[in-house]
Amino acid sequence: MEKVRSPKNIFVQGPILPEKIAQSIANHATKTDIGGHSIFLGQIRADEKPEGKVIAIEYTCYEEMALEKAFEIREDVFAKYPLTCMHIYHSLGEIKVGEICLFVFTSSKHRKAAQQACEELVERIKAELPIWGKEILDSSDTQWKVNI
Amino acid sequence: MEKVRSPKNIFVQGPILPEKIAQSIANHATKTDIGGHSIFLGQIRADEKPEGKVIAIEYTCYEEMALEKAFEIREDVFAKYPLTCMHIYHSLGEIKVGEICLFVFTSSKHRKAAQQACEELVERIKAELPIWGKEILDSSDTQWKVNI
Amino acid sequence: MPHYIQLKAFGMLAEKIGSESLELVNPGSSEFLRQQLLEQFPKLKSLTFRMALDRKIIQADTDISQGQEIALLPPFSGG
Amino acid sequence: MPHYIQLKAFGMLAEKIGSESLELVNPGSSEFLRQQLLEQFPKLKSLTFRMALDRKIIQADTDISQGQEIALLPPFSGG
Repeated sequence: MEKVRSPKNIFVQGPILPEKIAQSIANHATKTDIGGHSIFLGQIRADEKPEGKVIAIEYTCYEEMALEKAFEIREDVFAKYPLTCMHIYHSLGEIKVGEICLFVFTSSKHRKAAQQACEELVERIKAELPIWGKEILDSSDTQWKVNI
Repeated sequence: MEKVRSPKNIFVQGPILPEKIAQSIANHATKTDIGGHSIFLGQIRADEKPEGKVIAIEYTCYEEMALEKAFEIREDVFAKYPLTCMHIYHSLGEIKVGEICLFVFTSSKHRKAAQQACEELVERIKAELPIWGKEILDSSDTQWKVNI
Repeated sequence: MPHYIQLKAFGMLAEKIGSESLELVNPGSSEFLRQQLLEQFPKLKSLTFRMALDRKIIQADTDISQGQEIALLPPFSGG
Repeated sequence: MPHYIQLKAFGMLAEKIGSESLELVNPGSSEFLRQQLLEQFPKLKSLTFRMALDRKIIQADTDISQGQEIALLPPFSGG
């Protein structure tokens, strides 16, 4: 019988902590058909803008739509690559420079599937999920982030 | 003045622990020009062979040559991609099924460089480093691993 | 019969409109809605945004029925 | 003048030879060395291996000088 998947929450309030990533990795030690894991982490960068230096990004989202879309992306990527596991976490709220705001984690028997799926997930998350980042500058100014 | 890099030890006795990976990620929080991290982890798989099921792999290496070669690969990849950081760790000794034996970690301002560099490093590590894995089977048989 | 619809606004659009939700008489279609919004909030004219109907992005002019969920989406910037 | 060279052997090759290091009279070049090894250890005939001289893989027949580090390398299987 095929496993039926349902939408999962991908949102985390605040930064994604290294300990959470370690726990997530450790959870896969019992899955002995995995040969490779690919992980992408997005980290807040202290970009220099004419109006000041970025010190944090505040993330908001259209939650219902984002979760529906994330589920659609998950299903597409599971259908396309022979993956054992896939995990997506995105932060909401204020995330400071140097902190992690995105954690994408794929696992497969052979490394290529995990690597390609991870890259594709990151691209699609950035392009298709209704999430917005407001950059908070050291001048107390704010400006809306634009993905390039 | 350009930073001069010298060969680093890439070998770890025993498995690479999730806590070590978390620590390595946490160490990058102060590098505020990083926007993306790409991580690859190799995990020991319980492959079924005609002679029995893999329960561990014992890794040995030609250490002096491996470190020289790893240094050459590092320099090549640093020259090719705009990376902020690069870390490579490979296990030696007996690594059990479900444990991690390879940890490749790249960081860059924009995600593409980290992702491409990470993939290239994994390919080159597997193809060019003089490391050998002996599969230990549940039948007590052993056989030498072949990278495909 | 005229009826009211609920609009959600996000990110920069919520800031420009001054609210994350808005109630207005259903103009009947997404294009009429866009025109009405630009008249009511001239600041939106300089902004790029898309609309979602029941959490799906609208690609062309689409009728809006009573009870549907409408959202104004500035360019995404997650990740 | 004949002199001895030290050979390192790894992985499956060390197993077949029964040792991780070997001392033998320098046959003068990597091809002569290969021939001598296959005669001395017929089990090696069925195996694929490369040689490294001073930690660099040898691509073609190469002279071996006194004091050089020679290694027998079965196919790599790290990662």
